[in-house]
Amino acid sequence: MAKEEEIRESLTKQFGALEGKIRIQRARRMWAEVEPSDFETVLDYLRKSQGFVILCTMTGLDKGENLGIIYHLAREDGIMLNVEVTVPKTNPVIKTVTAVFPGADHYERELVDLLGFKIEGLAPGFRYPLTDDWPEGQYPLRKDWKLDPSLKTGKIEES
Amino acid sequence: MRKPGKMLKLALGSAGKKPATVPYPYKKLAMPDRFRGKIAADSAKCIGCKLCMRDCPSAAITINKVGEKRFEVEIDLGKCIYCAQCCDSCNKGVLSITPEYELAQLDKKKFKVIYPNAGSPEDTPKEP
Amino acid sequence: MGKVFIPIGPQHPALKEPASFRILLEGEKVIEANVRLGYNHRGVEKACEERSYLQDMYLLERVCGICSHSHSTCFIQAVEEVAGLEIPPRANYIRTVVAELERIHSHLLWLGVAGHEVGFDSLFMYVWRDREIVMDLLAKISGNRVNYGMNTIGGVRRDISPGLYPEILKAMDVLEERTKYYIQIATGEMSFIKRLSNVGRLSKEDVETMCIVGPTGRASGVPRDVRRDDPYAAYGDLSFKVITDDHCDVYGRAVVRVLELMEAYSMVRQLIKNMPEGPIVVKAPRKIPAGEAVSRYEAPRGEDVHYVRSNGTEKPERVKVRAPTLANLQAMKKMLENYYLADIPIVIAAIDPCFSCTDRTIEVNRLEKGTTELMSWDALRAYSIDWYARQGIQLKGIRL
Amino acid sequence: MVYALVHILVFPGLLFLMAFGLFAEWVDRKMYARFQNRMGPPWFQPLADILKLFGKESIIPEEVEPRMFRLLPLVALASSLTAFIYIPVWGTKALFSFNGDVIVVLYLLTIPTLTFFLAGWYSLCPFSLLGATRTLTQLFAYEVPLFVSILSSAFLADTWSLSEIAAFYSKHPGYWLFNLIGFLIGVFSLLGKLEKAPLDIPEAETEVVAGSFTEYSGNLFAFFRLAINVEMIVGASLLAAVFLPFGLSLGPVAGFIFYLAKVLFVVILLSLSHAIFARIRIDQMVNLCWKFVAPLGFAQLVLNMIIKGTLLS
Repeated sequence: MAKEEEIRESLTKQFGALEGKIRIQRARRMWAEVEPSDFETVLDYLRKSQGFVILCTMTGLDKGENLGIIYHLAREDGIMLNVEVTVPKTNPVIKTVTAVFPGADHYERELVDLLGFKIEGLAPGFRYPLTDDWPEGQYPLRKDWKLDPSLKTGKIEES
Repeated sequence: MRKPGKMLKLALGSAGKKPATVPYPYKKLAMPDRFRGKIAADSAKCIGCKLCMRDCPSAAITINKVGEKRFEVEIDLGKCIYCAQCCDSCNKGVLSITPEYELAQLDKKKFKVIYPNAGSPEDTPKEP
Repeated sequence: MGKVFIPIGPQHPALKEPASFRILLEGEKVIEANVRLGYNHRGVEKACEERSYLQDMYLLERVCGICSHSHSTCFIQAVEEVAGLEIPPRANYIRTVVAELERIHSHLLWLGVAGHEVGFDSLFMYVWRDREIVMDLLAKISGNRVNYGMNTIGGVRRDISPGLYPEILKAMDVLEERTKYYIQIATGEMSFIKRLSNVGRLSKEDVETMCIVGPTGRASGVPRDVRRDDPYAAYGDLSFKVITDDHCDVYGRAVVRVLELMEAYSMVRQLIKNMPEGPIVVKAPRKIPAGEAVSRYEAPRGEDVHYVRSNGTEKPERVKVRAPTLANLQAMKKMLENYYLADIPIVIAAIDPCFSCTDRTIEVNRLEKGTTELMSWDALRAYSIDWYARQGIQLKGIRL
Repeated sequence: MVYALVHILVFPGLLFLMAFGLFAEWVDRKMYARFQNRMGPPWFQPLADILKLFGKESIIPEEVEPRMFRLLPLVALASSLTAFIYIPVWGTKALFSFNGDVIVVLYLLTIPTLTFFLAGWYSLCPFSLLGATRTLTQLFAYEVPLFVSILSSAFLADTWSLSEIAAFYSKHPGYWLFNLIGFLIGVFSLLGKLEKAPLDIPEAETEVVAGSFTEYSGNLFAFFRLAINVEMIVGASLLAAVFLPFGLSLGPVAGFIFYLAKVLFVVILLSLSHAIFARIRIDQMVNLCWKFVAPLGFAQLVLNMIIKGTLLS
């Protein structure tokens, strides 16, 4: 666990606000909670100085009042740092990371479609994964989302 | 070595050999022992705990109460995904897997199979 | 011929599953390529939140047919980590045996499909004929040819009886010999190589910045392999090479895959030789304690990531699935542009795409019995004409 | 007059050609399957396919010129049928023959390819357009080697008539062996003409769906299928007449059996090359034709000039 401890130490040294917010779950699994204002600099630091060059994926969470994003970052040696950022549901705006990780494009679009995030700086393009005529304001992965009867298009035969 | 026509020998050789394919509806291959086909049920053994219903990933199985401590198993073969989790969940050995796999039907109603519990050992599934 | 816009997909013979590639052509050359995904969105992630962990496992197993064991194992590993379950070593070994057999059948499948995409159907037929050996083996071990249903929370459902060991080893020998022959074909048949080399190039830098995974990345000389970097199941006990290649093109991807086959045979042999004795399953609680975990898994197509968050009930709070194809598709634009139209099928096939894995989540509540009217044929036709018109293609109508 | 009509309509004309075409398609498919260790279709499969197509509705896109769209399949079938009457079947003598019929047959065989191009062009579908352009590009690539190789054989025989070529080679047995390079070029070009793998670039399924035929269905597509089948027979017969002229003087029955064997041999060669090669790309195909196949054809011509100068003078 020496490497994980080292990463924690250098992170807290660099960003004082992260004190006590980094958790080591087991070998090669670390979790961190970062404020939306810092997350860009933290991700940049992690990528450039700590070798977290792989963005495995991004998970969107519905946490009731807030929405969360987990950036699953990994290093070549298998250590994984999951950076969680929380934004209020009323104004779920977050900056894009596509400048740093070009591969994040589809992951961010997925967050926009399914959880209603507003990603600042995301290049225009096709939406993913919902259909082009999906109505505004319907975010299926939110916990309070109910299927609008008008959206049902397929007929399921009574058996 | 790179050259065109590397497969010539194999292709010509195969022409005289027995085909690897089987004319399916006329000749059928044997299923392996553990094959998970149609689920069979012995409703007489059922105690109505409904563990199978709870674990079924596709809600294909229903336990109907037909009398005092008598239950019958109803399986919708159209919904069943043949994972056989119900057979693992059942503590009483009611459900078992059979190697039957040709289950396609033209009529959706025929997918519903009820294993009646009349109390006699000669139970056969009736098809509505 | 001026610039022509052609739609490859959502339905096209080159695609085995729906996805839409909008290609702008000048003559035979691809000027611009855009990818639209989402045709297979089935609401899996949402559905997972409404089902118990055990039901989720079977649901996620059906995210993809070919890498079914990958998804279920990846999910179950995350659940077991949250629940704090220690898996018996034999169960881990059995999982790994099935995982490697699955890799063998997936890579053989890919080799055949690659042959088919460039019109080399004999390779397809022969490879798929020999793939039956490993499919039969999987059927003997698990019961079925795909969707093995081997996993359960806390271990595996079925044991591999020692009586089956000689048969597995013999099958590995036969497959190894056949694979050697296919390596000769794949690296020796001129007309085949001509179609593969210098097509769909992806530089090492692109792979690194776009986080490309699996054989696609390894074919560009990036030695990333979760089995070695972040060992799970029994991979920590195995010795194997991470195959890389520096061709950076479709040919390199083919080479990486056939050489990985050889590694997989040796891995299965090691696993069978060192298979520990003991139980295959530990008892798991129905309610999983609150917590979260991420699990990584090297599926045949690349790294599979599952995230599970539990809230202490029978049902998970959130399940996230990242299939390898989603990561790899982002490089598709780069791989298609400035190549020929004829290269599109093989370049798309070269990442071994699995669109149903990629698009997981439209909520049609299948358990609820909704009755809305079906679209009439005319309405459907009008809709499609309108849809194509919005995409910039004038169909104007087809007389029937 | 009646005799000629029977020849044209029944044997060795229309009916025989169609039946033999379907049979040859079966041989092709069966052998292809056997080369791949499969079982292959039963003997009536091609006939069943054609009958099924005739039973189906023909869909004509609204935007296309319907008369042209309907006419093209018939032109394709008619031109390949016409070409056959100049080819000797059971002996050295063809049904009709004149000095120069080699050229006529070659041009008649080009017409189906042109109709494929026009069919694609008139379909107004992006895939058909691409298929049509590929058809024409490919035509320009393989046509020159084919002409040169066939003409070099005719040059050796010093005649432009197919019947006289056959007569020359039966008078000089063994001379056909000099033309083996030409024969291989002929098989290669026939692959391109029939759009069969590895030269099925214009209708490569995974790339351009069905190329020129994407919009065709029902009986119109069936006519195209028949035209290709007949073209396969005519092309193979042409190669047999020009490059494999042996066993012609054994009388009509033996000659006919020899003829069937020769055509089927060419058909099996076609399916073998289908089995062992991958489809090449259009740019590779053009390169291959102009860099290797055409020079080989000219080499054959030079070889025949030398032979003519030394052995026949």
